[in-house]
Amino acid sequence: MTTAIDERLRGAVEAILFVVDTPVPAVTLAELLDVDEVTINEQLHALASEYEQQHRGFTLRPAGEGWRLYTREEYADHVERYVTEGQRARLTQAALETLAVVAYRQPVTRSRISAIRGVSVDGVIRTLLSRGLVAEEGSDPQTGGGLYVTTQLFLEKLGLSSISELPDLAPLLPDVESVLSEDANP
Amino acid sequence: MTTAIDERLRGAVEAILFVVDTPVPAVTLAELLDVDEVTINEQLHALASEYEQQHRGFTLRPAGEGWRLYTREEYADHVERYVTEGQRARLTQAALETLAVVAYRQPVTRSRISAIRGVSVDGVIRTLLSRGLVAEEGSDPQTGGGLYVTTQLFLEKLGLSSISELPDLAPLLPDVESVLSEDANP
Amino acid sequence: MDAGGRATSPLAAPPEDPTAGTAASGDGRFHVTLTNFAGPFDLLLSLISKHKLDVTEIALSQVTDEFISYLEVAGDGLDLGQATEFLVVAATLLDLKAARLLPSAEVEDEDDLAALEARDLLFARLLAYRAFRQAADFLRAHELDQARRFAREVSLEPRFAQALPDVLLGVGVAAFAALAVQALQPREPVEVSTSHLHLPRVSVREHAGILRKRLAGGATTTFRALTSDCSTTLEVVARFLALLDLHTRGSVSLEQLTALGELHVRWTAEEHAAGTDVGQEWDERPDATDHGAVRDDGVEPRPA
Repeated sequence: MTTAIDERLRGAVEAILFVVDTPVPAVTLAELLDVDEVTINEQLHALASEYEQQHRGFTLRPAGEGWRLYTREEYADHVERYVTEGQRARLTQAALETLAVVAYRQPVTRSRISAIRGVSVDGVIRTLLSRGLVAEEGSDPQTGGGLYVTTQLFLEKLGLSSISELPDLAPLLPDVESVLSEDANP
Repeated sequence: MTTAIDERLRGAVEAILFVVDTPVPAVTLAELLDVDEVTINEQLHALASEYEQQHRGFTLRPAGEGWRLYTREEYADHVERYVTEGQRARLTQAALETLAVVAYRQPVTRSRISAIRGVSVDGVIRTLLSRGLVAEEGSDPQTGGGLYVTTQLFLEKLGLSSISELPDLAPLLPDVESVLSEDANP
Repeated sequence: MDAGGRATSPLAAPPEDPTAGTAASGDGRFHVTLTNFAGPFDLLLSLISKHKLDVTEIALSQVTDEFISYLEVAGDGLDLGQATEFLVVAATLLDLKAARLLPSAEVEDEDDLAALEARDLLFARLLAYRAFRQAADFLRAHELDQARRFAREVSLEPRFAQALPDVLLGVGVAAFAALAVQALQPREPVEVSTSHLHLPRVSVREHAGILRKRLAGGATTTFRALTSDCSTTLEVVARFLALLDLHTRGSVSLEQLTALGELHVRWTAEEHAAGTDVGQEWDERPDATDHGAVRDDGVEPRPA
């Protein structure tokens, strides 16, 4: 590749790749950054070989229909050690509460959970997904947002055989339903 | 820092920072990679300035008690499209002012915050708790009231690495402290 | 509202043209221009607190005049926060000034001393409050800064996700249900409640109509009688404003024999002379009805 790396363009491509965990098609980047696809492809290849030369901790590879950043193979052992040793086996309070919302309101969208919890739940949902306690199942016909449900593993962890065995909350949550549904339609 | 960047160590540090979604303390990296903390700190600083020099799309910053990778500010407009909604709910002025009182007076009781703010802060404290920006830690030996402190997340959200980075309040508060502390023990 | 008035103090100087140097300077904040001080209101407060400026030497009436003309310039762009802050600060300053101007002999009274201390304390609180507001500005700036940086937050690559240790919930079914109750409990809004501001809307025009009906016969009556059916103070006020309006139009004559005595009202106009727009200027503009700050339908839908 003889193309000089355009620093600003390179930075923008890098920043976008950095926050997504699905492959990003070159054409998407081209549209977003308002340059032609050929230029973007040059940038992507240049970036990939730059990471090789600098022997960075991550690599840029084509994946599926786009490009995605991965940890470099040779550091996988360290990462794995971090993941197995460093991560907490126990769920945080925030994760547990979010799990409780999913359990009692399933199937439920992320934005609905967020509204109930009063905070962004992206990170927590990601944890619950990666821990296999919740799963995405279908999408909300109105908003198109993914719907989350609890999994078999969740039931096992609580020692239940079905969701219907969860204690009834109605007596403990007087009139909450009406308030919450109002809340959903501001 | 005169230390040459150790390529393998640098790569490993980079790879670990790359997969985690919380700030990583230097000591954790040191243990995991079996090197001393001084070396790790040198690597982290070297890495951070390398990203600056190369003007990469991401930066390495101290956040709370650890280090974390972020996208570079100047690419925020491009990145924003990829980051899911709900992430950036602004804090209200009341919440920020209450947060300021907790930050500067921690550990502090709710009634003390209330006295300084001149209004009841129950609702605001509840919000700050649910957002994980403040936490209850112990209780006041005299009144038995819960004591509030700011959290790691608070530091992260504000891009601070320690409470000591808050500006000095003294020039804004001439001679007030003595009066107020008398007030606190009527 | 100037409680000073000592001839030797600079506050005796004639007020400057209220429009000159007043009000919004470049930053849109309220600035004051006095004979012995010019600058932001905040600074004035700081100087007084550091004893660099004697509160008794501040012409509060001038500060107030300036604020009023500042409000006029600001018009609809008025920042409610600033207005509120001004009121609180001005009231405290006035209180403080009144206390400082007390002849010293009277201060020997223990109670007066206590009162003085209480005022100083109030002032100290005010400063503390202001200091934390400024600290909040710092937090806001950093929050905004940090909002331009996005932390890397992506799911684990599958190979690492599989390596995760088995997760522990750490709670039983009952504790889990308790958590659900906690999580699903409706949250109260954080905003300062304005429910105490929800006064019923009262129309001066409507009350002018009522007055016209009762008075048009030509009989003489009293204000007391005219308001005997009012159930709230606000209605009495509206009726009084309507009466004043009718008076300026020459529709009624008002007579009060002694100060604070009975107010006698007599209809003096031709039977149909009074226009229909009496009281209109007191009421909201018709097109502003939906945006009025005072509403009786509850701005915030919140549980009592």
